[in-house]
Amino acid sequence: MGELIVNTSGGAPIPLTAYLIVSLIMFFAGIYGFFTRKNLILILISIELILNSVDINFAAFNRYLFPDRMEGLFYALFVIAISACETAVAIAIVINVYRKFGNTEVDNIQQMKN
Amino acid sequence: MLEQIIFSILAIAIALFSVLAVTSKRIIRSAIYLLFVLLATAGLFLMLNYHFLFAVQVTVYAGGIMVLFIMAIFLTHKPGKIVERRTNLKIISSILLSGGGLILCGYIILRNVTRVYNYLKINEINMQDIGRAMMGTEKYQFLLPFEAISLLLLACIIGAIMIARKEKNIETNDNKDLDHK
Amino acid sequence: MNFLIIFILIPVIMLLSLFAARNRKQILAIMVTGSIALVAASVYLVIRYVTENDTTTGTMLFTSTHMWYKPLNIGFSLGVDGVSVAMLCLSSVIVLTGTFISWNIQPLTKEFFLWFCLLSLGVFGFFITTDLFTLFMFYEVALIPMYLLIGIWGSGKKEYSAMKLTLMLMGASSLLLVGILGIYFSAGAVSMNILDIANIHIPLDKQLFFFTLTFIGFGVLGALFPFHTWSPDGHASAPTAVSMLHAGVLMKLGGYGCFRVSIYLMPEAAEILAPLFLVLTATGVFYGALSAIHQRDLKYINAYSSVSHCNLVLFAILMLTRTAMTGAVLQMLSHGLMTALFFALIGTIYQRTHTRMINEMGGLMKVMPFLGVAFVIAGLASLGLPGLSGFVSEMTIFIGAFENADIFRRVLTIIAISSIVITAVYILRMVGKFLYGPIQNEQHAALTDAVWYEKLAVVILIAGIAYIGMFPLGLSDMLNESLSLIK
Amino acid sequence: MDMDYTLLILLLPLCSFLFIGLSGTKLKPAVAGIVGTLSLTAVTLLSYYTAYDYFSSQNISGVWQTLTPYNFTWLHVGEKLHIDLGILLDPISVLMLVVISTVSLMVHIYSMGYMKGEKGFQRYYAFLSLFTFSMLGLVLATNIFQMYIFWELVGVSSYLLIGFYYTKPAAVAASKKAFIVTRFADFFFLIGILVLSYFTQTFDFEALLIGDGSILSGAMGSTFIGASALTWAMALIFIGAAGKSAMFPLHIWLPDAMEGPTPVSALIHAATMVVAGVYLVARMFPIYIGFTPEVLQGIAYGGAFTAMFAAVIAIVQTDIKRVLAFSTISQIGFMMVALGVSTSMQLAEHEHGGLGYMASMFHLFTHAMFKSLLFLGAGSIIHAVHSNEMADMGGLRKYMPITHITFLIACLAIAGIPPFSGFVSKDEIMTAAYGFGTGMGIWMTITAGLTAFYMFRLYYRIFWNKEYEVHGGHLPHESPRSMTIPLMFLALLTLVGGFIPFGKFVTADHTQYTIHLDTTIAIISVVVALAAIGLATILYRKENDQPARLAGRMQGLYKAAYHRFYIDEVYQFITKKIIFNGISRPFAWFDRHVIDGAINGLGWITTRTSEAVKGFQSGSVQWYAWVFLFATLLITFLTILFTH
Repeated sequence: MGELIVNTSGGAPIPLTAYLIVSLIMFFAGIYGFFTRKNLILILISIELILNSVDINFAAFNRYLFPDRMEGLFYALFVIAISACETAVAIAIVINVYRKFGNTEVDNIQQMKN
Repeated sequence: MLEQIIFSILAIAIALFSVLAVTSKRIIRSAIYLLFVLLATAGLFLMLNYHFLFAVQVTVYAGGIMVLFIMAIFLTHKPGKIVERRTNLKIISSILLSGGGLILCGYIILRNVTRVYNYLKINEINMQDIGRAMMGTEKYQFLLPFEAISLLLLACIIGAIMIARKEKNIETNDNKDLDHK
Repeated sequence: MNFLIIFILIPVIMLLSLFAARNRKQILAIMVTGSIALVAASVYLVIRYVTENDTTTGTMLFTSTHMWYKPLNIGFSLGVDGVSVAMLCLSSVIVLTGTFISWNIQPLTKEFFLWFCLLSLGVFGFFITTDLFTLFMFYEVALIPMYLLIGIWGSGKKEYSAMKLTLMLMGASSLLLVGILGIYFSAGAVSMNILDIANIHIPLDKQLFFFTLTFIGFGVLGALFPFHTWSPDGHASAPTAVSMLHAGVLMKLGGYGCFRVSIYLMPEAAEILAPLFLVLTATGVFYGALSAIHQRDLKYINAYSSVSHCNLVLFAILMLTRTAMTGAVLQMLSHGLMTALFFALIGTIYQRTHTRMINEMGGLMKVMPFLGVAFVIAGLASLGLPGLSGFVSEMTIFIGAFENADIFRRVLTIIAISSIVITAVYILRMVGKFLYGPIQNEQHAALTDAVWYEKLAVVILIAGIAYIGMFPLGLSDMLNESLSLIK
Repeated sequence: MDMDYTLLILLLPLCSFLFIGLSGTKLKPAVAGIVGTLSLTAVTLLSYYTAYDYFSSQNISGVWQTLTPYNFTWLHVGEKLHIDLGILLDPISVLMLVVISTVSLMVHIYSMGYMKGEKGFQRYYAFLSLFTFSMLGLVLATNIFQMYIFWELVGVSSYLLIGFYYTKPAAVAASKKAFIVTRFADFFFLIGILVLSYFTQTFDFEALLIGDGSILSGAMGSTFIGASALTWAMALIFIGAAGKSAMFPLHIWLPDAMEGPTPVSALIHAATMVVAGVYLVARMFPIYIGFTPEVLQGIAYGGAFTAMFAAVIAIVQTDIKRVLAFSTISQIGFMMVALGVSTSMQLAEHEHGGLGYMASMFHLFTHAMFKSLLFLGAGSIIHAVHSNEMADMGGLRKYMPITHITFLIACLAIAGIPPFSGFVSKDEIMTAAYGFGTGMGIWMTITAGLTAFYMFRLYYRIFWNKEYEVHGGHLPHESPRSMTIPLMFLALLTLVGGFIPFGKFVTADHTQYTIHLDTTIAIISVVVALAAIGLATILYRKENDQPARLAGRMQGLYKAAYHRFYIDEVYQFITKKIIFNGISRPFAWFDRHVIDGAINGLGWITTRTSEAVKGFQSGSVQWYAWVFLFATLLITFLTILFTH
């Protein structure tokens, strides 16, 4: 686990573990949604949950482990940006699928033809 | 003490709404629950003293992306429609798997993470620092990823437009195909 | 340049010129010339072998090695002893007669002969090489064309049979590959050449394992009971020439391989595991013969008969005495000629009657005396009439098997001997049903006897059978000397 | 010492076989016949000359020498063992030479007339030559394996000749049966040879038979299930002999073999091939008598039973060839008995020691002559009336005088009436049998009486009894010259054969000894024979209902004997029901369904598995993700599990 960093602050009000647990719950909720949902939009929502939980981790790790740097912050930023892109494209696709099949079920597009 | 209370509220909100977001039967509710989760996350960022991140989260996520979602839902769904569900087998297996994952990862976290953090009370990171870090080309500066992201963003915008654009001819053909079926 | 390479060169040249051939005449000319050249080459080989062979040591002659894959020490090693010389002669004779028998093959004549040539290339390569991997490679070369030859030019449920045959033999060759690599590595990985490995003592525990693998691997091709089921279906569906080559030569690859690889390289394991496989092979001898009694299709009868005879080959090899092994090789030759003759005759008769069911035919002796007489001769050879090859080989095997003094082997030998009675039963039943008696089908009365090319093929084969049967001394001694390597 | 011309005796028939066989139908039928007959004539003359040469020159101080003019190695099998082909001359092989060539020549000549116009005439002569060659090779064998080789060849030529009328299903079935039954016996013969040769490391007769028997000590020493290996070997070899010689219960092929042309029956199934078994036992006699007398005793009992058994069946058969066939079986039984009863006597004493052996060989000789005469006579009759059934005959003496007279001579000979040859040889057998034990003697006397009875029943039913009724539009007439000359020649031999001083030539220990008749036994035999003939005369000379009444009174026995005691049915049951349906069919089924089914099942499982696995690659990303996560978690879990 690398070198052991001593907790010098004399006790943070909220432990890092708490953040991680929160993000973990969010992450697996997203995973669950990704597995069980049939609707493309709902799958997207699940993915957003997953991404968001990662953001929390980035920020929390940055804050707790390397407070004098900003990588976590920036990666969280980038993730947000990328998720925005992804959502835009995905929703475009969803709308297209909707036009083709009349609904947004993921089962329709199992086969990448027609 | 106050911080802990706020954190607890936020944490409970996140946990609750994420689960609701993925289990709700109505799609619009899922979206709204997602919005709550995103906002709560923003709250967490605030607690971590990342104000800029908080702002981005609220504007881009809760503002931009959610609007996109809601628009898409309105475009493709009748309001109040109940979404179809997977078969029980799939749901159960997914519950087991994600539950198992949760337990496993939780175990790892609880076992390993407690001893290694270091929390420093620092002031709010001011915008100049962020701007410099983002626009600089030196060590710990992020111009290149920033530019890459912006290019990506551009590509996505164009792509989204291309995909969502209506192509008259093809569409009619496809509709015919559908009719046949 | 090793002179043995000619056995690979001729088929290759035949292949190339077949590509260029325009019409049937040219194709046949190429095939006949090529196969006569092969026969000539094997005759020349016999002469050179006999003159140069040192009868006391019985070592391999004309050896040479040309490394072609250094990391695994795979070499193109050549070399022959009496056994391979005999097998080469057999193969060339069968290729020649097979060509005559498939004189009128339709459709896709050119393609048929192309694959046929490739098949014989594999067979010849197999017999002249002494490198484990090259041996295996040629074995595969011989197997693959089989699928197409049966699948395209076969009859009956040919796709099923071709698939079954290929899959079973492929499965066997996977065992074989493991076995070969195992031998190579457990021998210390210095050379893939059999002659070199033979000087190295392989640890016994490894011998036991790899003996089983290679013996079963080759045994499947040699119709080892209970892995023989590809044989009846495969033979029944295959076109005549392919049946001939397959039963006549390809199945001998199994016996030859068992003896050249399994027994030669791992004699101790052979000693230990022989009882197990002896039980299987003795069962196979008895069982194949009994199953043949009940068949109605001529090809099935002969296929089961082949199972019985080929198991006898393996049985004799496992007896691990020189006499029995000589008998095994004689049996390979004898069975090769005999079964090729059978299939040739069945094929020519089938071409005329369009049925192979013995109960739908009868009295054909009157209609086609030449084929009938030839069939009776083949039958008599099969049931071991003195003066024909079957007797010589069977007797050598039985006497050789009896050299082992233990009751277990004796009892198995007696079981194997009992097959001569059963063989008589099914051969005579078959001959009696479809050649003798009154003519069953009126349409058959108008059929014609064999034409010249069929007659030629049949006569060549009968001559071979009679030669071995009447003057076995030279051949048997040649084989016996070569087998001094083994024991 | 030379006598190397004997090689020609083997080569001539072989060449004529190859010549006639290979030229096939290109040869004119008559030419084929003449070629065959000429070569056989040469062989016969050579055989006679050999006999003359041998018996005039090869006697050194009263002991007949054993010669091997030729012997070359045919095949090496093992370190010491080798199979030779060669020629061995000693009294019995020379005797057999004469018998075979004489009968064969007669049959060749006879067939010129009998088979005239038959389709496949050339083939017939080719087969005859092949048979003669094989038979001669058998008797001249220098070693037991050569004997086995020619033994098999004889079997095949017999198969080919029985099945000569191959379009007749009955003939095909009979030939098949003959071959398979004898093959079955040969199986034991072969095992016997293997056992014997394993211990002695030689096949050679000279090495085996001449000497003090030290070579057999290995076989004597090792035992298997209570008997020595030698006993086993000799018993197994005898089974082979019993198969060829149609001993009970392996006799079933012989009556059926009568489906072949009649001259063939005369040659193979009366005079030569069927006595091969007797010859074999005689050949191995020194071992039998010296080391395994128990087997020889068994042979005696087997022979005695067969003799009586076949005689009883012969009484009620109505097919004349079958009567003769059973008569043959019975007579071979006599020969076997004669060999078998030698056990009770010391070999050293000439008075008895060689008696059984000599009697057997003598009877073999005389029987060959009169039995082939009977068969050829029967052939002549069948030729005339076109039927084998007694019911279609009767009163033929007027139409066929030569056949009648010769047939009568043969009947008298087989019945044992002096001075015909059969009387002398049979009397020697009787003497030997009484020497063995009174029970055996009486048993054989009764059998001899039965023989006289059924032969005269046959004789009267053919030539006397009722008047001939014309069936086919023409009256029967005497056969052509080519057929009657052999009859007369054989009749002559039958008349004088008994006067040959046989003991001078053929004895067990190759020394000479003089035959003398035991008057008491001779008188008993003749009286019994005459009584039996008298009974037959009463019953069958004129057509009457007495035989039928007699049959009615002993209905059970009559029916059983008529159906040959149902032995064929038993075999039929064993082969058809048990072996064919009970064993072979399940085997075939097992192969198709279990073994092949296992292979196909393997294929089916593979297909099924791939069907099932195919679902994994559904194209559903969610499913892929599920598997991905599952695997990741699993690996993580395992890592944790094993690192802590």
